[in-house]
Amino acid sequence: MDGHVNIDRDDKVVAVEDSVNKGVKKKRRSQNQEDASGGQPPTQSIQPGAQNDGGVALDTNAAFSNDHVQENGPQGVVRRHQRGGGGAEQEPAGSAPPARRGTTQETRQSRHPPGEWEEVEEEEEELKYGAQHVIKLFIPVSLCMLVVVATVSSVTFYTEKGTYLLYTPFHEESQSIGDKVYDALRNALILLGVVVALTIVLIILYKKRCYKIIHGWLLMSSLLLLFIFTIIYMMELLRGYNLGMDWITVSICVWNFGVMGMVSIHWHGPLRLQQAYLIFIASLMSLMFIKYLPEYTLWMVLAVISIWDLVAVLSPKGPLRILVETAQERNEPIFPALIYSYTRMTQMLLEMEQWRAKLVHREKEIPQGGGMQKMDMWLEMEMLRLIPFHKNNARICLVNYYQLNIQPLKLDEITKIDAMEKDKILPERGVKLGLGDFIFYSVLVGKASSYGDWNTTIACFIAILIGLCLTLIMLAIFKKALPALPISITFGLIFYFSTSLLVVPFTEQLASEQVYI
Amino acid sequence: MAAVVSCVNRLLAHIFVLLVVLMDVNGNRVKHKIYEDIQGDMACFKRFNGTQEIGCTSKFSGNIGVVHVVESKEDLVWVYQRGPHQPYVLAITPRFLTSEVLKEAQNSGKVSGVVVMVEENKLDLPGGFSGETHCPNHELGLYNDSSQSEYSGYCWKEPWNPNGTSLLYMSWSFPIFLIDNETSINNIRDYYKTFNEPGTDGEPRSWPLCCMELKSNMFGTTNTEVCMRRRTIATSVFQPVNFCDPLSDYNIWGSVKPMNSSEVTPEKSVIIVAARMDAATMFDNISPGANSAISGMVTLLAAAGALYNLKDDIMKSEVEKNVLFVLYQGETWGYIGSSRMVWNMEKGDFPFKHQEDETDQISQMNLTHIDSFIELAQVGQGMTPVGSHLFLHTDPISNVDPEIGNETDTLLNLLEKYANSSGNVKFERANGDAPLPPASFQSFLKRVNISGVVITDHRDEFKNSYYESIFDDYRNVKYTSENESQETDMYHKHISRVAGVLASALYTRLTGNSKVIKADEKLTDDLLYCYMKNFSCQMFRDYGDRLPRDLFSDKPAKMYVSVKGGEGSRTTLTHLVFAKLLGEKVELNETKCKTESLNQVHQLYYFASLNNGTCVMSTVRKTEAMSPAFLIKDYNWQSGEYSTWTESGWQLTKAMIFLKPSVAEEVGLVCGGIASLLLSLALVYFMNSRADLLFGLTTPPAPC
Amino acid sequence: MTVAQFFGCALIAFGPPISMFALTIAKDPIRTIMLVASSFFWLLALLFSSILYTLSPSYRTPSSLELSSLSYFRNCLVSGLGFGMISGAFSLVNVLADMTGPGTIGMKGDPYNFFIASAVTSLAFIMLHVFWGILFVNAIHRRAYLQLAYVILCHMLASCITLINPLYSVTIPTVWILTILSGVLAFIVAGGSHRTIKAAIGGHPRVLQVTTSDGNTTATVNEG
Amino acid sequence: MCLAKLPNERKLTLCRKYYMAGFAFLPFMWAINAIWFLNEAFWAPPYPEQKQIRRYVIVSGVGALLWLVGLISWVVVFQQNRSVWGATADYMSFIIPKGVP
Repeated sequence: MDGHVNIDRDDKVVAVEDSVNKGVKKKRRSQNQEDASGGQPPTQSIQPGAQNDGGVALDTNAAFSNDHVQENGPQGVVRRHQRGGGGAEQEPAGSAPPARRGTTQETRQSRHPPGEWEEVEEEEEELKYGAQHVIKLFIPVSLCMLVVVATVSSVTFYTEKGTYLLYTPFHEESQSIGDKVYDALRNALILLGVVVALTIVLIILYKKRCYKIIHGWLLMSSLLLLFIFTIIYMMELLRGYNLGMDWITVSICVWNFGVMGMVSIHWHGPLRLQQAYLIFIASLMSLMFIKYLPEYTLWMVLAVISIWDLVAVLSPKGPLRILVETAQERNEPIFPALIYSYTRMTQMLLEMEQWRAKLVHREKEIPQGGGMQKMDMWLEMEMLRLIPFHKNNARICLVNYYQLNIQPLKLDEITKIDAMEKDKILPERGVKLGLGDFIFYSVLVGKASSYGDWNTTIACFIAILIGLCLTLIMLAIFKKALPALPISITFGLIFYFSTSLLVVPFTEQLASEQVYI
Repeated sequence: MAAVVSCVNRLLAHIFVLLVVLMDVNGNRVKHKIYEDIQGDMACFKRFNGTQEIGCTSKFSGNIGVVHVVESKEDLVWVYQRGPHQPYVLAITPRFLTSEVLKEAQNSGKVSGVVVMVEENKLDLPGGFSGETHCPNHELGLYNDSSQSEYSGYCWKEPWNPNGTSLLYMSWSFPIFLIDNETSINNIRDYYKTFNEPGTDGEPRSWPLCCMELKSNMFGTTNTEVCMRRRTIATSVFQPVNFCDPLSDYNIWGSVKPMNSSEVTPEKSVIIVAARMDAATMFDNISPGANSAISGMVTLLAAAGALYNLKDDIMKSEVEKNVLFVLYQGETWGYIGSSRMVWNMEKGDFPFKHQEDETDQISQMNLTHIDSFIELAQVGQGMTPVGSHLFLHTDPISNVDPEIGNETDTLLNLLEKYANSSGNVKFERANGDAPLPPASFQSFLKRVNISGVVITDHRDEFKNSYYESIFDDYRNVKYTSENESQETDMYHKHISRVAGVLASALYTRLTGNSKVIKADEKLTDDLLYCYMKNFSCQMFRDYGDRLPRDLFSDKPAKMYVSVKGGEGSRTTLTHLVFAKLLGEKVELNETKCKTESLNQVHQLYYFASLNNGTCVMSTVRKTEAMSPAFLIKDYNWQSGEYSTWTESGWQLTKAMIFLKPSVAEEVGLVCGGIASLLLSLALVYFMNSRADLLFGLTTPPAPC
Repeated sequence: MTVAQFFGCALIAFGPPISMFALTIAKDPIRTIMLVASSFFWLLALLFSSILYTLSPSYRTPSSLELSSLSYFRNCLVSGLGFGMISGAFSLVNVLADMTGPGTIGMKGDPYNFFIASAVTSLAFIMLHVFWGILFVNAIHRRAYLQLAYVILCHMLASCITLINPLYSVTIPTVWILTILSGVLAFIVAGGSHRTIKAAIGGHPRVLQVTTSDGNTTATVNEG
Repeated sequence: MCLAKLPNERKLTLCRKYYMAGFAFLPFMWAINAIWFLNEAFWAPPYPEQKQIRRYVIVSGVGALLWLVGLISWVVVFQQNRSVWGATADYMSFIIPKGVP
C-alpha cells in the first residue's frame, strides 16, 4: 500500500528540483498544492492512489520535512541536475508525463494561497498530508483486526487449546503461574532462535543474490497459506455453525479463491482485491498464532519479538542493518511483495515499459551525439522522475520485510518475480507496513478479545493505533529505519494487562450499577 | 477543584453507603443479572442400535421455551388448550414421567422441552415405573421371536416386567432433563410463580415471561450403522467427531483355583457363577440399579469372599472342579458382556490368545470346559419378615436333554439343601415349564447346552416395579443403613444369607464334603452402602486410594455401562474389591508389587492404605466387554445376533432460566434505534452544510 | 432472540456519535487521528482512576477521574467526541455483548428497562462530552473561568447523579436537561443563535466556508 | 493496479488472459474480469481494442453467473437429499453436520 498517488510522484520531483534550484519556500508550496490535489478527488490521476491504498506510503520527507536534498545523497542530486537538463531539452516532445507535469505546474501557480495565511496553511497542509497516510494505515490494520476478532469470538476452534506448534515444546500444563511463565519464556526464546536463524539464512541468500530461491520459497508459502489454511478456516467456520458441505462445492470454492489470490498477488489483479487478499492472509496467519501458541507464550512472544525487533533494526550490527546496506549499495528494492500492497510497484513497472517503448521508438529524436549511453541516461532520468529514491523508505520496507520474515511458517511472504527481474534499479518507496506488523497487531487484539471482554479489546485496539501513530511520527523526526512493532506492541501489552486487571473490574462495576463517568 | 470534589462526596456520602450495601460484589457482568444456571448434568441422551435411535436431543443451539410447572393434569390441559406463548418447557414431577404424557407433549407441538423435578424429601413415586420394555432384552435373548423355540412368545403373554413403559426405548424430539438439585428446583418454582403462573381463572400472563433454555445437542442420528460410518469418515478426513461410540466396559472375573496353561483344564470342570453389574436409565449420570444390578453383584462378591476364606482345603481337595466368578458388563443392552465372553470362547482366545513364549500364563478356556452356570439376577426383593425367599429358574429347553436335566437337578437340590439347612432362606423352584427370565445365562445357552440356574426374587413377573429406572435405588430394596454397618438394617443380612448358602453349595461342589458357610455381614453392608448410597465411602476410598479424587462422588454409584473412556470408576473399584476378596496377601513392597502382563496366572494389586500397604495376589482380572458386532468385519447391523448399541456423543448439556421480552418491545427498541440514527444523521448533515450560517462567521473560535 | 435489543440499544447509544463521525470527521485524517488520540488519553485517565479504584473501592473515583482527565489536555469538539465515544463504549459495550443472548434483564429484581436506560444515558454522556469539549476549549482560550467551572461542575453533577440509578425517573431527565443545557451553551459559544438558525434554515449552504472552519479546528489541534 | 494507465493492447491481453484462465474451472476469475473491465468495456472513451474487451467481459460475466447458479442449485440439491442418499452423501461430505440425519 504505497500511498503514492501518481500526481505527487511527479510533483515531488518537481518539488525537489524547485527546492534545489529556488529554495525551500516554493517547494513547500508545491506540497500544499500536492495535497490540495490529494485532498480532493477531481484530479483524475490521483484517484487510484486516494482510494486504493488501504495503507500508506507515508512519504516521510514530503510529509514532515522540508529538506529533501540532504539525505537524498550526492548521487541523487547529481541525477537531478542531469534530469533538470534533460528535462529542459525534452520538454517539447509532448510525452504524457511532461504534459501532466506542465498542468500541475499551472495549477500550482493558480492556487497560490493568499499571503499571511501561507505559513499556517502550509503547516497544517503538511500535517494533513502526513495524517492522510496514517489513516491509510489505520484502515487496513483495523480491517485485519476486525476479521480476526470476529472469527475468534464466533468460532470456538481458534480459542480452544490442545495442539501446539512444533516450535513451542513446553505446553504450560502446570498450575503455578511461575512455571507457566518459565515455559512461556523458553518457548518464546526457541521461537526467537528460529526467527534469527531464518533472518540469517535470508541475509545469506540475499547477499549471494539467490533471488530465485527466495522467490520460489515465498511462492510456495503463499500457495500453502492460500489453499490449506483457507480450507482449515472454511472447515472451522462451517463446523462452528454446524453446516454440512460437500467436497465438490468446497473444492471449487477453494480452487477459485486460491488461484485468484495467487494471480492477484503475484501477477496482475485489481488493487482492491489484492489488498483484500493480503489482509485475509494476515488475519489467517494471526489466527493460527492465536490457536497454536500457548497462552502465556503468546504474550511472551509478542514482547520478545518486539524487543528483538528493536535490537535488530537499531543496533549497528543488527541483521537488518546489513540487509539494508546491501540493498542500498545494490540500489534495489527489497522484496516489495512482502509489503501490504506493492501494486504501485507493478504499475511503475508498466510505466517503465511504456517509457522504454516510447524511448525506443523515439530513439531517433534523441540527439545523435549521445548514442546508447545517452539513451541510458534518458531512461534513468525518466525513471527518476517516475520514482524518486528515498533511502528511508527502502529501509522501512526492510524493517517490515524483516517483520514478515519472523513467521515460523513464512507464509505471508508474497512477492513478484518479474518485478525483480525486470528492473533491478527500481527502488521501493513510501512507508510500507509489513504484513508481519498486521499479523502481530491482530494477534494481540484477537487474543485480548478471546477472553470475551470487549473493553480490553477496544483498549488494545486504540493503544495499537496510537502506537502506530507515534512510530510514524518518530519516523518523520528521526528519518531512520524504525521497527514498527515495539511501540505499538508495548502499548498494546500494557493496556491489555492493565485493563483486564485494573480497569475491567472498575468499569463492569460501573456498568452494572449504571454509573457514568 | 479538590474542594468541590470533597463537598460533593460529603453530599453523596450516604448514597455511597447505600449503594455499597446494595451492590453485589461478585460477577458484575450483566450476564449474571440476566441468566440463572439450572442443574443440567442429568440430560436424557441418544443411543442407537442397528435399526433405530432412542433418547432425546435438543437443537444445535438449544431449545427455548416458556417454563410451565405441571402439578396436575389441569396444568397440562391448560398448556395444550389455552397456553398462547408456545413453545413451552414443561417442568413436571416424576408422576408425569410417563410415555402418555410425553407422547401427548410431542404430538401437541407446543412443547420444546421437559424438565423432571425430583425432590428427595417429598418424593411422589409412581405406583410402578420401569423404563424397560415388558420383555427386557427379548430380541437378543435365547427365546427371541426368530428362534423356533416354543417359548418365544411366552413373555408377551406373561411379561416379566409388567411395569415396563419402554420409555427408555422411545425417541423424543425435545430434550428431557432430570433435576434433583434443591436450589435449581426452587428457582424454577419461584420464577414460575412470579412471572408465568396463570391467574386463578387460567388467565395467561403477559410478557416478559420466564423461559428456559435446554441444551443437549446429540451428534449422532438415525442408527448405529449411520453414525459409526460418519464417525469413521470424520476421523479419516479431519479431526474426529464422536458421532457415536459403542457401549463398552470390562467384564471382571476371577477363579478360585488358579488356571495355569501348564496343566490342562478338564472338560466340564468350571462352574461359572455370574451376576451382571450394570443398570440403565434414560438420563445421564444417574443409574442406581439397586435391585437389578447391585443386589446380585454384592451377593456374588460376598459369596466369593466367604468361599475364598476356605481356599486351603479347596486347594488340597482332589475334586477337579473350579469356580469362575464373573461380573458381566452391559447386560442391559443386549447381553454385551456375556455374549462377548462366549464369542471369545468360541474363537478360542478367551481369556487371551495363547502366547507361545510365556511360561506363566493363564490357560485357555472354552465352552466345553463349563460344568454348570449359576446366575444371581435380581435377588434384592426376596426379603420376607422371617428371612429370604428366592426362586430358582432353569431353562426348559436344555433340560429336555436328560443328562443336562439331571445335572440341573443335582445343582438345584444342592442349593435347596443348604437353603433349608440355613433355616431362614427358602429356595423355591420356579415354574419348570417357564423360560428363563432375562439373564446372561441365555447368551451361553444360545451356543451350548449346559446345566444352570438363575436365582431371582420373583417367580413369574419381576418383584422390582422400578426395573431400570431412576427409582430403583436403596428405597426400592428397603436398605436402611445410614452409614457403614448398622445392625438394624435387614437388607444386608438378607444378602449375606443368600451369599452364605451359595458359598456352601459351591464349597461342596469344589471339595465334595459339605460345610455351612456364613458370609461376612460387615462386608456386605459396606459394599451395599458404598454402591447404593455413597460412592465415596470409606471402604472405596481405601481400596481406590490411587484413583483421582474426583472419581468419588457422595452420590450412589452410576451403574450405567458407559463408552470406552467413559466413567469407569465403579468398574475399577469393583475390580479392586473383587481382587482383594479373591486374593491372598503376599509379602511384596510397593515397587515389587506389579504384574508384567494380563496373561499371567496371578495378578498383583497394591493397596497402600490397607493396613499400611498390602500386596494382594489374585486371579481376578478384567477383559473387554464390547459387543462382537463392532469387531466382526462388515457385520450386518440388522441381523439381531449381537448387541449393536452405541451412545451418541455430545458437547455439553446445560440448562438455564431467564426472562424473555415481548416481541413488540424489541421491535420498538429497534425502531427507536434506527430513528435516533437517522435523526442524528439528518441533523448533523444539516449543521455541516449550513455551518457557515449556523455559527456566524462573526467569531471564528480563535485557536487555543 | 434479543439480538433486536442489541441493535436497538446500540443504535440509540452510538447512532448520533457515529453519524457525527461519519459526516464531520471521517473525511479529515487529522481529526480522525485526534479522535483516536483523545480516546487514548481517556483510557489513560481511566487507567489512572481505576488504580485509585483498586486502592480504595469507593465511588470517589468517577469525579476524580474527570478532574484528572480534564487536567490532562485541552479538548476540542473532536477530542470531545473521542472522549464521549470511548467512554460510551466502555460503559455500554459489555452490556451490549450480554444482550445478544436469548434473555433480557429483570428476572432477579433488576428494572426491566435497564438496557434502554443505560443506552439513553450513555448517549447523553457521549453528547455531554462533546459539548463539554467545546465549552472547555472556549473557556480556556477566552480565559472564561465561569465556563470552566460550569463544565467541571456539570460533569460532576452528571456523574454523581447517576449514582442514584436505578432511579431512572430522576437520573435520566436530569442528565438530559444537563445535556441540552450544555448543548445550547456550546452552540452559542460556537457562535450560533436563534438568528443564525433562522438564517440557516432559510439560507443556502456554502461548503467553502466549512473548510476554513476545519482549518481553524485543525490549527487548534496543531497547538493543542 | 490501475487500468486507466495501461496501454490499450495491454488491457486487451490482460482481459484475454483472465478470460482464458476462467476456463480452468475459475468462474471467480471471470467474475473479477467482468467487474474489473466493466468500465473499460462500456464507459471508457472508445478505442480499437474495446470491442474485443467488451466481448470478453460479457462472456465471462455470463459464465460467472451460470457457474454461480449451477453451484447454488447443486448445494441446494445436496442439502435436500443428503439424508436420502445415505452413504454416498456421507462420503461426499466435507463436513457432516452434527445431529442432523
